Amino acid sequence: MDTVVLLSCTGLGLGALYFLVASGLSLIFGLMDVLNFAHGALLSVGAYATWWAGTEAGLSFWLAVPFGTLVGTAAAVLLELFLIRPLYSRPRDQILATVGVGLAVPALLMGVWGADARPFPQPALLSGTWHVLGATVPVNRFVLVAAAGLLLLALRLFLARTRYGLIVRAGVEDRAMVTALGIDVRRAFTLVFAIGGAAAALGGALGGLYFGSVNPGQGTGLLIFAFVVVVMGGMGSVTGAAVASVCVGLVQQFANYYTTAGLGDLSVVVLLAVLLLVRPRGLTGRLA
Amino acid sequence: MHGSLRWWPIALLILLLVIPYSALPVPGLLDGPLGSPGSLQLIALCLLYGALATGYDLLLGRTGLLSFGHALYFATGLYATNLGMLELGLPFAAAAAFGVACAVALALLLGSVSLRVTGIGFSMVTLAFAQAGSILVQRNPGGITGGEEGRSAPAGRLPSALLGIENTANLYWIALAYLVLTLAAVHWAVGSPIGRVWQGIKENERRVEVLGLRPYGYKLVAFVLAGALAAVGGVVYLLLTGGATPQAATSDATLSLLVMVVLGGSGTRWGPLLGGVLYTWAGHRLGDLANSAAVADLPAVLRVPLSQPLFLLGGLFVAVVYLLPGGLARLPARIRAARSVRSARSAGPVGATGARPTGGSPA
Amino acid sequence: MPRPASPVVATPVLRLTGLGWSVRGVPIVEDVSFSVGEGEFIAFIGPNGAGKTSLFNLISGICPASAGSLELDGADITAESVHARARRGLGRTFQTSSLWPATTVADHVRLAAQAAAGPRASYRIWRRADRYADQVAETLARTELAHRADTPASALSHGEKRKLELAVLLVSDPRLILLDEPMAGVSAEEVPALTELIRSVHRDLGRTVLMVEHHMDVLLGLADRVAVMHHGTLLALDTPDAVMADATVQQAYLGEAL
Amino acid sequence: GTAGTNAADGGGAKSPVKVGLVYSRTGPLAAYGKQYLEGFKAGLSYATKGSGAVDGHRIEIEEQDDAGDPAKAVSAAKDLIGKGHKILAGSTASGVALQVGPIAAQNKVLFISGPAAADKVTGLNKYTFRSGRQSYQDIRTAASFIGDAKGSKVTVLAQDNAFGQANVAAVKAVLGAQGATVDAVLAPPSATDLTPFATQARTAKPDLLFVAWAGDTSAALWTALNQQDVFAETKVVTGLDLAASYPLFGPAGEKISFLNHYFGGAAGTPVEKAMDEAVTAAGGKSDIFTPDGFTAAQLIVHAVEANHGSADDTSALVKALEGWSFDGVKGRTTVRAEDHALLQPMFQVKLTGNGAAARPSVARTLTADEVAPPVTPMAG
Amino acid sequence: MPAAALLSVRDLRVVIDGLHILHGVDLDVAPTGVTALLGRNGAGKTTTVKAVMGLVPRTGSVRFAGTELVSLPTHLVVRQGIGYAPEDRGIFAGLTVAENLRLAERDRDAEPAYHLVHELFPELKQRAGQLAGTLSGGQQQMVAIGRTLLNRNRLIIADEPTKGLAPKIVAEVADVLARAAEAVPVLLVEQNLALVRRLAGTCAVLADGRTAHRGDTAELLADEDAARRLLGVGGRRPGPPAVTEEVNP
Ligand SMILES: Nc1ncnc2c1ncn2[C@@H]1O[C@H](COP(=O)(O)OP(=O)(O)OP(=O)(O)O)[C@@H](O)[C@H]1O
Ligand SMILES: Nc1ncnc2c1ncn2[C@@H]1O[C@H](COP(=O)(O)OP(=O)(O)OP(=O)(O)O)[C@@H](O)[C@H]1O
Ligand SMILES: [Mg+2]
Ligand SMILES: [Mg+2]
Repeated sequence: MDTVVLLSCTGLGLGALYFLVASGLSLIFGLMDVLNFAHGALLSVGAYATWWAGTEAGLSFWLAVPFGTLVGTAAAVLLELFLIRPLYSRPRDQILATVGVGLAVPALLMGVWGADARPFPQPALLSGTWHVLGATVPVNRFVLVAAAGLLLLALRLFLARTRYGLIVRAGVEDRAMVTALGIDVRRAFTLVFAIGGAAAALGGALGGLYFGSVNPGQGTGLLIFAFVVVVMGGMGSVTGAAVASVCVGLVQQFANYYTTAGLGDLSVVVLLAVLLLVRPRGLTGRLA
Repeated sequence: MHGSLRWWPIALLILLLVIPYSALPVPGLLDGPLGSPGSLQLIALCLLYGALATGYDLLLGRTGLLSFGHALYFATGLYATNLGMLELGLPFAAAAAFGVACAVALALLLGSVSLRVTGIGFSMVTLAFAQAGSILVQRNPGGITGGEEGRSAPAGRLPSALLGIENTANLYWIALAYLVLTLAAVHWAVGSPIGRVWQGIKENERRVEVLGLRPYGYKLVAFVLAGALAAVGGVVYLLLTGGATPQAATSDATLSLLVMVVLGGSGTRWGPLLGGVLYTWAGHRLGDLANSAAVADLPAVLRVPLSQPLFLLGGLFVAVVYLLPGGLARLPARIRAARSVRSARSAGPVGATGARPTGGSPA
Repeated sequence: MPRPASPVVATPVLRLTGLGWSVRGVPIVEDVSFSVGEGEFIAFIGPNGAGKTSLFNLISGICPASAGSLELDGADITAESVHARARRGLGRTFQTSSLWPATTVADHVRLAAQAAAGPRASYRIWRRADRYADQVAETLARTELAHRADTPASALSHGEKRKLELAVLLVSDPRLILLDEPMAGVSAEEVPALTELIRSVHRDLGRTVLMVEHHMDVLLGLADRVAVMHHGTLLALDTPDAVMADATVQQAYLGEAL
Repeated sequence: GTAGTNAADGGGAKSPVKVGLVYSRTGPLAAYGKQYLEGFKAGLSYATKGSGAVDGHRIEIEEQDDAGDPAKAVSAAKDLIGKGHKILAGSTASGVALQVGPIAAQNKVLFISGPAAADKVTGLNKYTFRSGRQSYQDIRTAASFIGDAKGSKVTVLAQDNAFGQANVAAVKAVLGAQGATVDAVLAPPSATDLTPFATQARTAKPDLLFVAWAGDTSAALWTALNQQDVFAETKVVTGLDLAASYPLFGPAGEKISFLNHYFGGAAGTPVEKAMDEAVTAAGGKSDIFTPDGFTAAQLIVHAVEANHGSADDTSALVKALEGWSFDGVKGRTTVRAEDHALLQPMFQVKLTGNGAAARPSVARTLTADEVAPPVTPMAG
Repeated sequence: MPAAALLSVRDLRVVIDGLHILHGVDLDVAPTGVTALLGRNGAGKTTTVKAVMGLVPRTGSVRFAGTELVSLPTHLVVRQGIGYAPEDRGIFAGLTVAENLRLAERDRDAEPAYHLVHELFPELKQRAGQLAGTLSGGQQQMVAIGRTLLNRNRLIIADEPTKGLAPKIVAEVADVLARAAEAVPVLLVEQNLALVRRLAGTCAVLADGRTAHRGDTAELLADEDAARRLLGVGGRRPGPPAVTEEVNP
């Protein structure tokens, strides 16, 4: 019993981490049609900035996380301004440029801070455990779940309450026509990219909490699961990504534990393949 | 001018044929003289990847299929051949045939499943299958793949003409033969009736259906053919590196193929080859640049990034995408176009004020 | 040339029985039944959104029928795929021209000829693709596109694209031809030539043609019968004169002349 | 003695000995590669008494980066061999060592593997030696933590990959043979949430929990083990890696019993002192794999010395090394003739202090014989 | 007449990918009523309109109510008060009808004129939730015109608004334009000469990227020779290539 509780709680925590990583990716992909391979790099930037602020610069953890998120957002804005924006008429090249950034940024981090994992600052408040129905669950899993929930809420509000979602979706179809309606579409795109980057950086910062350390390849390592989640959720539906994250987290956690060879990631991969073959448009059935 | 252009592939082939007999030093490009084992090994790897990229472009540039799992078939050829020798005790030739057959069977199976979805769904299903393969190899089932350490090829089962430094030239010939085989296969297929259907599928799949052709079958042929070519590449790779290591199966390997194709120019005749050669060469030589004394003397802001080969590679790639749309292969055409515009401009009237459009191309 | 007032449908090429299509419960095409005789020319008119294009999509298999059935030459094709129907000799054009932008005019026709030779012919990877030269030349000459043979489709003018669509259609020599607004966007000066081309396909080659068109003067000169669609149903199917005289048609479709 | 003075006289004239180093200068193991190189340079200077030459033959080093990729390593090795190098050394990663070894054998050149720990490198072939320890020596050091294994219960917590599987097998072989019951908790290498595996390890209630863990999730693992209170009832043993990793153990660090290949200052030998001075002078710091580079240089210089400054006859080089026993950084070190295992002392270590303040200290030094791996038959 | 022009275009030139498409277009739009822009297929009408909107790179002078537009980006051109219904309708296929309209709301201070749009095109109200891409061609055209009527514009530019419409709808659109033109001047690009005759007071005719004629519409259409020469009605001649066609079925 307590094993099941533990697996459920930690599975949810893992799902929350996946959602933190995937939400920005999903937003950018769903609205802007850019499959952002540099998303892992943004995660790493957020994680390293938080780590740097929390250790080298001596800020408290509660200041370091906003700082890291801010740096990640700035990186995303720069990425959009200097790489994505000039390539809007060449969507495939956009993807490829992000592949290049995804290669270069981790290498740069490795060059500056070395390849080895660095211990991540852990505030005392979050390093304990809670006892839930006989299971000892680390507190930070609950923090992740709460952060993911808040992020989901915030993104949904942004999409529903502002015109930006609409503008960007229209802009992907036909940028010129959006400007011909008197809208400065570039600003909207930059904003969406910045929000995606902020989500990624927050994911990176909280991922550091989860792993207890940061290393240059961490973001890229999570990226593949983020892709899986985005596709399963239905290509850019943020809510779909949330549902898929929880599914993937739970399935992976249970399969890792109960199958002898630890088939967690294999089962996720099989899940994806089967889902796409049965429902080619993903869980929520948005455009494929 | 065009007459001479038509002959350059043959000239290139002749050049490639004389390389092992040449002791020409090419400082900067290569570490040793042309015919030295180290250079031959590097050139052979370049040719191998040029051929692999050419085969991959059969999917990407010719049929419009963005597969993220091509490395799976390369790795299958590599591992199955090696295991054929190690576990089944087959002689090399039989093991190679076994390896390619395994990859073809796998491509047939997985291709027929993944081609049931289109667009980004197809990309993701292929990625998923390749990821499963990669995990399996790393997991070392039954101890046969050797996990992350891989397994080296059994020297006893390889023909002695392929062993030892003094025989590097023979490996080079094999890589060259593989390249010629791939180029011939791809160009022949593209020029055949099925190649025309592929082009139709790439540009407008529904339109092909309306003509009475079912795209699925033709795409499957492309998928299996590309898979088979990749598998042969895996066999050549086994000979060149003397072992099978899991790096070959990762999604990064497919991503590199993608980068190569784009670098050179997807859908063009020579672009993928060019891209593969350049990427591989840069991957090996940028390390030397990164470690060179010139870099070591730079201030830290420059030295730290420049001493990371992957940073240089990533940066280079971004630059190419940014500055050379359509890849290197389209560069001459672009230069020509730019020149004609300039001459047209200088002849025609010049407007006083210019304004850039805010949107991309008008819809 | 005198036309029969009410053509006898001796051997129906196409027979629709109660055909319908709805999207999420909303009917788009409803209970359409009629037969098309060999060599007949039927023009479809109707207000925008009446379901003309949707009906063509149903016939060519691009949309699956949600009710009723469809026979081509007596065989039930309701459940068949787009390519299977095409192989039975059903060819169509699209309302917005649908071509391969980077492919040359000659290659368009060549691929269509290759496809017409059956799906096997296209699998022959060991052959060269530059066959069917006679067919290609003949078709390009007929559609007056010979001088554009090596031009990629994206560089054609609108009228030429329309012609190329017809060329692709003609080379495979379909039994039944569906044309969706072939004159849309074609300038006044090119209309007569295109009309003539369609007429020759119908009259000289004896092909069965269904055509959607808003240019009344064009279709009145071509059609044996005119079908009027409205709100997804078939309002009338009769001789041109009778349809034009119909008060409902006047009111629902033509409106008062400018 | 006299050989050294001769070298100084005619140094320039005699043909140099070319040594190729293929190691990770970049890539995931770059930190190990750096230590190795620093150690190698120190060792070369130590063994040649600062002359950099043997019998007047300069030892020329050419470095090549493999970035941890075996394919790159093979290309680099072939390049070096093609340029006439008769001696190769390096291999930071096991995958590299296992691929370069056969190349060396095919071309009959001497290959001295570096930090790569895989047991398979021992006895790989006649031309392959190693300058570091191997996993089996780690395991025997771990085994030394339970005095009498008979009847005790041992659990191995490892990742389900080649490294983890090899450790499980080795523990079974060593402690199982001594009468302990050995079982394993294997986690998928890609698993990021390790809490359930920590509980599994706790509920197994072993007398000794041996943790064989490599890679980026180690911080998560130690946090999980600490949070699930595994240390209260069980003795936990694991390997102590490079200095940069000490903080990753977090608060658990002081509760763990470490087996250790080497840390800066562990051995207290005169050779270590020489190494440390040279490395510090060059701006480095001795760490876990510095001795591997140092030892490699010692082995090379000895083999070349035995052949009077020539590296042309590889068989003679091999013969010179087989069975050679010498004073190494860690103490008395022997190249076992049968399979080229490098017999060397190992350490039991404690960490004191937390996070960045964690410092290791030697609890016990195990002699080379106490931790010697079993003899493997030479493969080829 | 030209002195009081609302929009006056002088020596407008456009080069795309090295191709000279416009070689000097002059055009005046009267401050009231409908001004027609005529010409054969490929004459450059659409390009002229796009150049005015800033959708293609251009040189020359475009003055709108005293403001020079040629260096402004498109969204600022539009914010001068120009409503634009493009030739291929510019519908966002993946958005619903309501979202298409909502996107066009521009004025912060004034209520968008939904009542007007819904009165003219009741269909759009019924189909508010439908994806615009699944609308029939004519319905899409209604959305495109509806968008220009939503805001208080000072000029409406409509590029072939009746293309692909049923005759009855054509007549209705003509009414809409006539009514709109009572309040807002309209620049109309059109092939349908009957419509032009009914609506447009003045017109400009383009040929091969240049202005070939400017003047009174009725006069031009009455002069059969000029009409044939300038508009090609009756004559036969292969048209120049048009590259902007979409290719999806
Ligand atoms: N996939 C779909 N989902 C929902 N409604 C659809 C879909 N496809 C078509 N419709 C609706 O069906 C009706 C018929 O459309 P269709 O394109 O067949 O009209 P049409 O008669 O060809 O009109 P036009 O002459 O304007 O081209 C329209 O109201 C359209 O909005
Ligand atoms: N983006 C482009 N690239 C190349 N050529 C273009 C481009 N846009 C337009 N043209 C060419 O410029 C010429 C003028 O085109 P435009 O669309 O302005 O004509 P139009 O008068 O609107 O014709 P239509 O009546 O067919 O709509 C045509 O020959 C067309 O092929
Ligand atoms: Mg229609
Ligand atoms: Mg136009």
